[in-house]
Amino acid sequence: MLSLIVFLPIIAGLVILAVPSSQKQIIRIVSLLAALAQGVLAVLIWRGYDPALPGITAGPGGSPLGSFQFVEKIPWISLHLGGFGSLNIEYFLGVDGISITMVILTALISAIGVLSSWTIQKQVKGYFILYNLLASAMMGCFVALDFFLFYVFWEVMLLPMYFLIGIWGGPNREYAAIKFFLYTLFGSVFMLLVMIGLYFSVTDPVTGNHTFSLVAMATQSNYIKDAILGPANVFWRYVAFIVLFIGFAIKVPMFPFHTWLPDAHVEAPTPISVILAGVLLKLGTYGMIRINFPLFPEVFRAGMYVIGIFGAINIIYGAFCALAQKDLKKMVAYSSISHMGYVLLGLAAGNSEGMVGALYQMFNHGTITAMLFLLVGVIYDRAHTRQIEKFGGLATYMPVYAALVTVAWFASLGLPGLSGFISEALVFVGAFSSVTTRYIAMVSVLGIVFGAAYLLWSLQRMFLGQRKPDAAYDLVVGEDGHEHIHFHDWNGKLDLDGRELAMLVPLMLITIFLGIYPMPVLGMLTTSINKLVQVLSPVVMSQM
Amino acid sequence: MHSLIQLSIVVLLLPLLSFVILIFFNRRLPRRGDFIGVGILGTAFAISAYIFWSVIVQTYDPAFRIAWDFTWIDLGNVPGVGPLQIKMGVVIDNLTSIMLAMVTLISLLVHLYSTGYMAGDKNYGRYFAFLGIFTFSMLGIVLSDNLFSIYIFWELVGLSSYLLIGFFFEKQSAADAQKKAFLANRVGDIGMWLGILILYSQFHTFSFEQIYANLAAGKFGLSNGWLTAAGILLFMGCVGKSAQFPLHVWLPDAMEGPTPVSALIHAATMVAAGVYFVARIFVVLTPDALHVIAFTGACTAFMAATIAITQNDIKRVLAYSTVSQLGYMVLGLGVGAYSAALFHLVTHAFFKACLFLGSGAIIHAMHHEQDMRWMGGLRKHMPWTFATFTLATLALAGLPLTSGFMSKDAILAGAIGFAKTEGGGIFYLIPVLGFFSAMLTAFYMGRQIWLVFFGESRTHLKPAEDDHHAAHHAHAGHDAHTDDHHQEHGVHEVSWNMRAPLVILATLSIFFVYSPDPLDGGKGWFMKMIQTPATVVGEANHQIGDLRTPVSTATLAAAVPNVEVPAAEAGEHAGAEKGAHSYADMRQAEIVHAGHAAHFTAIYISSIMVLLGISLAFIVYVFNIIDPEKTAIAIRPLYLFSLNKWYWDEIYDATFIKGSMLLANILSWFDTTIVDGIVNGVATLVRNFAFLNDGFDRHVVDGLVNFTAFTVNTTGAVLRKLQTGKVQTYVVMLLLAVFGYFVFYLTRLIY
Amino acid sequence: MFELPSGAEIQGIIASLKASVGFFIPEIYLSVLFMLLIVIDLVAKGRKNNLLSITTLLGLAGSFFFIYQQHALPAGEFFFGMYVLDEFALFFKYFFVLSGILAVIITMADEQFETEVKSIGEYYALIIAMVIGMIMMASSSDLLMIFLSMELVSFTAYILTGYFKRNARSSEAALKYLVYGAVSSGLMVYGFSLIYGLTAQTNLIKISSELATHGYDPLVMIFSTLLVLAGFGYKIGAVPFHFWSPDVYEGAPTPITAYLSVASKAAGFALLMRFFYIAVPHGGQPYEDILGIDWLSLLILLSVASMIYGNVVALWQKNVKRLLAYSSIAHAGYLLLGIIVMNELGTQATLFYLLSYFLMNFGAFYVVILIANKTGSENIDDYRGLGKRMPLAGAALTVFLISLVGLPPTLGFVGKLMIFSALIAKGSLYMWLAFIGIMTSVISLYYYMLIPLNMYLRESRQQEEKEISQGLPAQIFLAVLMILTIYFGLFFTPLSDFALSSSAMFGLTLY
Amino acid sequence: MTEQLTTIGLNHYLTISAFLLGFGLFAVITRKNAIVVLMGVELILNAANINFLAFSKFNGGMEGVMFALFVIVIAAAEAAIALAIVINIYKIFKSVDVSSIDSLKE
Repeated sequence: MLSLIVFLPIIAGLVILAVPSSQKQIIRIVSLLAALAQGVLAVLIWRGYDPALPGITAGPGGSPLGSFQFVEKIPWISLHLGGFGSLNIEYFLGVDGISITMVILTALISAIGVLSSWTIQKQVKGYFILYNLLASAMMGCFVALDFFLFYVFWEVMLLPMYFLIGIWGGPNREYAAIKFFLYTLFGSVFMLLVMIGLYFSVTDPVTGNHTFSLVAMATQSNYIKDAILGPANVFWRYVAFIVLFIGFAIKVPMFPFHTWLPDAHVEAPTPISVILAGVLLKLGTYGMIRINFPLFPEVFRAGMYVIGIFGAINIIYGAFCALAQKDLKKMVAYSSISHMGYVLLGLAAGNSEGMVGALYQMFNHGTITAMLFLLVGVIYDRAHTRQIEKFGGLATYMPVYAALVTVAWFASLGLPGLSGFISEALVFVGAFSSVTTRYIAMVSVLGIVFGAAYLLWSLQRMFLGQRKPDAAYDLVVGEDGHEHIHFHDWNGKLDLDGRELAMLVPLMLITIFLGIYPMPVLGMLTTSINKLVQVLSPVVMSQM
Repeated sequence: MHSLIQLSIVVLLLPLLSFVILIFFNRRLPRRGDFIGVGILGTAFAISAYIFWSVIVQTYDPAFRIAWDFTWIDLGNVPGVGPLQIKMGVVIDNLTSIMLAMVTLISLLVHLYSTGYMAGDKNYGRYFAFLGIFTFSMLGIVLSDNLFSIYIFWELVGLSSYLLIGFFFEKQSAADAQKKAFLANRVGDIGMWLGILILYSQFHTFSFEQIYANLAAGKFGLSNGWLTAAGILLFMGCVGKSAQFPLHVWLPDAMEGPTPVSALIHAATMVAAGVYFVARIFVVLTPDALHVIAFTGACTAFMAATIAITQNDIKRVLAYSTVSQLGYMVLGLGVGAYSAALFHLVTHAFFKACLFLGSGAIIHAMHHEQDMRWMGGLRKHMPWTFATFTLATLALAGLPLTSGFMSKDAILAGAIGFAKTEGGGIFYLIPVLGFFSAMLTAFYMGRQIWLVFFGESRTHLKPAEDDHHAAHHAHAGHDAHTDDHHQEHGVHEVSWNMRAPLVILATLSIFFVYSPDPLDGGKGWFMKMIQTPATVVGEANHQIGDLRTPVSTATLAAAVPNVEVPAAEAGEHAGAEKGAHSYADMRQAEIVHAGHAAHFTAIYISSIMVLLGISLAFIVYVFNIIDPEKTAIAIRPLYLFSLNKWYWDEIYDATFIKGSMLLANILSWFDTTIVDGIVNGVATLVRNFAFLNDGFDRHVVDGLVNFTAFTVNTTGAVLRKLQTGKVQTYVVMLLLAVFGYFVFYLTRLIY
Repeated sequence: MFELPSGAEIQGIIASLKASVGFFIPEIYLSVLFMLLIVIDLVAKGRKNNLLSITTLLGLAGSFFFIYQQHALPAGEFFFGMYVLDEFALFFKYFFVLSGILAVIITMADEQFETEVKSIGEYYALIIAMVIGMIMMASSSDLLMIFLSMELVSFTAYILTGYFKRNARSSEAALKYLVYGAVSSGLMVYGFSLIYGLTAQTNLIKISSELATHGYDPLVMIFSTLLVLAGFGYKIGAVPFHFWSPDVYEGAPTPITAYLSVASKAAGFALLMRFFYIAVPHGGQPYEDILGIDWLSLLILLSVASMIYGNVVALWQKNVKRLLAYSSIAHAGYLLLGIIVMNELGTQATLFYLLSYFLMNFGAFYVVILIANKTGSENIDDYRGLGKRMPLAGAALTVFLISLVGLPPTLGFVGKLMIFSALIAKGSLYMWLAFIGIMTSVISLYYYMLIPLNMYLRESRQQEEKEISQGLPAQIFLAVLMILTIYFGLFFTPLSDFALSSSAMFGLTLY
Repeated sequence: MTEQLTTIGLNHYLTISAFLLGFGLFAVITRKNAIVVLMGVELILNAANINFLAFSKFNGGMEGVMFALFVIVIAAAEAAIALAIVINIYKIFKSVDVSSIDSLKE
């Protein structure tokens, strides 16, 4: 099941490989079908998921079964190392509360992305092959429970992304692409060292061999005491934690490492921005939850405070930067930096409320930001500019668009009744309840105001008031005597057309529904999160 | 589930229904579906009237309270806390049922009124949809039984106010105003949110009941300072919503919205929500917090009143008077005159709504002329409006026989009592400010009445092409109101559907609705049904130390010996006995007692003040004994100070707005320049190495975004110079390498 | 002063010679092949057909048979300790024959040969000769044998480098190669002479025992070792003995560049490992020898310098061949990491890395040749927009480059993985080396990606966008290489087991 | 005293060979003419030879002699190849100045 959902896009990619590149429509349809099938599978997995099982660590008897679900565990590579026994790598997939939501999100966003890729005209074949490769890799990262496998998927994501930004991107795409590639690679290569170190430090309780299994690694008792990353080796454990954390923080992106994001977003085509903001950023925080924290709980507890501070910096710093942007897409990019800050803050809280909030925020940010980028893409398609001051008074002429934008914007600023609010609220509840991050939370609350500030300000400048004299569109008086606007060289529907609605409305419904009744998602999370909090809590540590 | 609960939920959801219907289908419906809005609100009002009747009239019990809740979010078995749920629920007690009736009634009237006022607007249907969602969220606040849901609806109210203020979003001023309103509210909200968090972090629940119970049981883990902070922070929410100083600035600007909206949201209901909220959390407020609240209220009341006297825009005068009156209510809560404050809330809601709708009628009739200087003599043309407006004005000014008189005097009495109890001194400032504001109120209302209704029409005096007037063309353009000739002959009485609300509201601002005795609201049903709850923060109450023994209100009455206890109070006590779920503390007892004692003092002083105010207005505007222009010039600084609203807008703009924009620009500069790898610096640095300019590739620099780029490049550039292409140099290198290591090894061998 | 051997002794000598020949069959076979090619060239002079190349291929392929048979033979030394046969040597025999085959194949693909050279005859013969030489390098256990085999390789390499006689760059490369090679091998011989002087032995194993038992003057020892290292370092092209390689790699015919960068480098490593594992005296711990000469720091210096230098300087290259030359320097550094670890795992990692390097580097050069055939240029700027015009080649090249960077799911990644595993398993002391390796591989990403960047992200200057078609065999070969690179990247068990089984070295006592 | 003059010790050989090595390297580094450079290489090899012979004389055993023989052979072969290449160079560059042939660089 999980293998299928992971490799469907790649299969689609191979099919596309066979299609002559002139058959653009077929190519699109093939990948759309793949994405939809992925969605169906995601729904099946969701229905079949039993929220009672915690995940995170191994179940009874050290085996993943009974704790993880939809487990697929096949020996993949087993080779002899001279004098070091054997290197065992497993093809090990499985989901728990942490990954299931991300799986669903990924399936959803991938499908949306395919729809939004319809407008791509240049080298369609290559585009969709890379796109499907990317989709597979993302999905794989979320379901992989073997560190090696995870790492493979993780790295496989980079290259397609590089090309998708670099070939189909904006004017400054080369720079953005290579920057993205180098930045993320810089983060991930060190992960490789940590991975190896962990391998030599952990033994599988069942087989007794060294193992890459994240499940085994999440149980501190499986560590060899004086191995390089064993409990005795405090210094290297800290180093490893920091290295891993930076690796993931670059993906998040966390404050000092975030500068690749605005460039990448501004240059990337709309669907790629959607994928990037919707799924890729989550991989950073997911990695932290899945790998970084449970493997080094004591370091995590020592570092909660720092992580929280970085979260607060992200929130406020991102908000301020967004406030200053003139390019709408750049503003949205910074807004997602700000919003990922909430995730970091929630994680730093280290209690259930905070972590649930963080994960829920990951999900919501996925849907909401996807919406934002799609909406930005809509106006960019029409006006070929994203400069905020090039618009004004759009609400009069594009009411549906304006309405959707309003909903999305308010969702992004955390209005109650829309999903973003609940996650942010939970994050704050958690962060404030934990003594460690209480004061950080009190500072971060400012983010709420400034978040509202930049969103409302851009809303006002673009949609309210009158048309600006140097706007990117002309006013023409239609035959019915009313004023209409006309974009230069845009002959499509002025307001949203069917495809765009098909992309936006589902996201919007999800946002509203989850804002009113969050349990469908939260219900899957809570058991695992409570388990995770237990793993991270000192009580468990004292047992090892 | 109690039947009233079911009904209340229906009431809550009906307006939402109307919102959903209208937002999606208004263009398909006849008359853009306004009848749906009105009809649904009518139903809602009918139901809440029934609730009101069965709660207040049938079960005549001060302690009446029924609640129901359900699990909204289930966080499972949280380590360290145990099973943790976040619940949502509704509570119905006297206050709720009164508020329900009030909100739905005013909302209904505004709906009705709007069918006339907004007729022909191109977004007519959307307007009613927005009214619907506002009513929904307002009712949500009223019904909530826990802090979290209150916060949710709080924000939703903010949203709907945002939407309605910016209803004429083509107007730049409107767009600005709506943003300002939302942001100002958010500032208050984060305070409120932090307050909520403080309480939650201790008890892991949002429910009022459980929080109060835990507090009463002394389970609060943090210091009393935190508790006071929690109180003040929660109060910040009220500061935002109820436009208290220093966050009052948004309310006057909010008058950019349609006038009925101003009546509904910015006079009667939403701004009252703050006061309502403070009343809800009254029991967790420590004395220090209450002092802060009292002073805030006093300052607000006074400041707004001083501003109101010089405003020329008819709606702005009313706006500032609203701020001022809200100040009264907050003051009342602060001083512990709990019932009085809420009483004033209700009375004020009616007469202020009446005033706004009246002004709306005037503006409507004057073709969107809002400047009082160009009105005058309207009483002949608009008798109904004149009558109702005047009645409401008297209520606002607080003349006897009006509702306003009773409520305001109750508050002032409480203030005096409070000052006495707190041992005088600085605390007397509060009643003093209160009384002074009362005088100012009387003055500016008198001024308004006179300028608008009396004298001769001054429309012709209006300077041609006044920018103020031009600003309204945009709005006027959307009003397909039939007659379009701009002279006073066009002025005529408004149609029935706008007149009826005026009449109803005016009626509701007469004393007998509330109390048989025109001089004492305390005898009325309201004051009896709404009683001061006992605080639950005893151990945080420095005045009563660790007094934790339950004291029923009967002993409280016993502690009120000398002044004649009105007969009705016995019944009040009986009711209190029944609902003796709470225990009082001495401080409350003393304040209430002193309040009763000061009852008549308050009446005398305030009546004098009011008369002073009115007579002053007469002196100035009727008998022209004092010429306002001359006076204005004489005391120009003061005049300007008041005219420019104490320059708050300017101050905020200069400090917060400019400041944060500056910070934002600095940070984004920092982001693109410094954080982004000092890319520019590196680039220039590297370019300065002229000798390695050949094949310099900026991507290398920008690509490895940090100093590594720099070092990597330069080293690369330098190293590659070793590759001279001369084979003999290579050999030399080889020898040097060998020799170098040899020497290195030698040194190591020696030392 | 020398007494002549008695008859009995001569009998014994002859007997052992006869015995030894049995261990020597593949080399003999290849030598026969070598001569056969010359004869065929004489016979088939002037006729333009692939007769020679086909024979070479078949011949080389045939040699597998004989090499395979040697698995049956016991590991041991023969020809009076001149020469050994062990798994280690066999590994390299396969390796070199395979690389010979690949060299021939890509030579056939290179169209430059038609224009540059009249007769291709001795070219293949020389390739065979080089194969023989390298095989002997990998198997020799005596200083003399080492010297001879190295010179055999070097001479053939000089000639092949200068094979385009009328091409200035080729000739210049040959000259530089010659001078540099001659000097460093001369120094190496001098070092040999000193070692001989110290130990009176030329056999590695005897040397080791001699040094271990009698001790030595550390000064002379380090001096001679440095000189020897100069010779080896020149073969593996490690900093600071690398200077010849960029020029030679750029100037030489591309197939030879590929061949040198893979095969002769590998041969150098074979030699290095054999020499340092066997000849250098070991105390209890590796490299903790009797008088505390730390070879470790010496090799670490080499490898770190190579990794940093190679990658950093490569950032500036505009010529793809030259870029790959620098990258090969860097890879020498990574390979040295494996040797530094100095245990079975390290050896395994090194051998594995050699295999991966073999695949991806040949692949890269093959694509370079294909592109050069069409565009006639090796400058990165001329690669603009080729991705659209040569989709398969572009994709393949990207895969090979990614593998060279060391990103999954390619073979190069596994190679790096094993090297770093060896380092980390060795202990935290070696973590820093791993850090450096990682850092430099990040840097390497940049210049490797320059090529796909030009191929895909930039539009070609000339506007004709028609696809350039390579021949079908070329495409198939390319696809095979690419798929292998990815396949072994995902399922690398056979390769690594092969490497492990091959890490057994005769006379090696350290593990 | 006198014995030391008459008997030639190992050191003498080694000194000579060291000098030869030095000269050889000097020639390789400084001379412009390719032929002279190659002669320098020959000097280096011969320095090694002297070492081998001396060592084999003083250590006993024939390995040194063998080595020397092979080195001579190799040197001859090297010379042959070198000359071929140099001639080719001369044909192309019309000069055998080693230091001037540096078109491949950086």
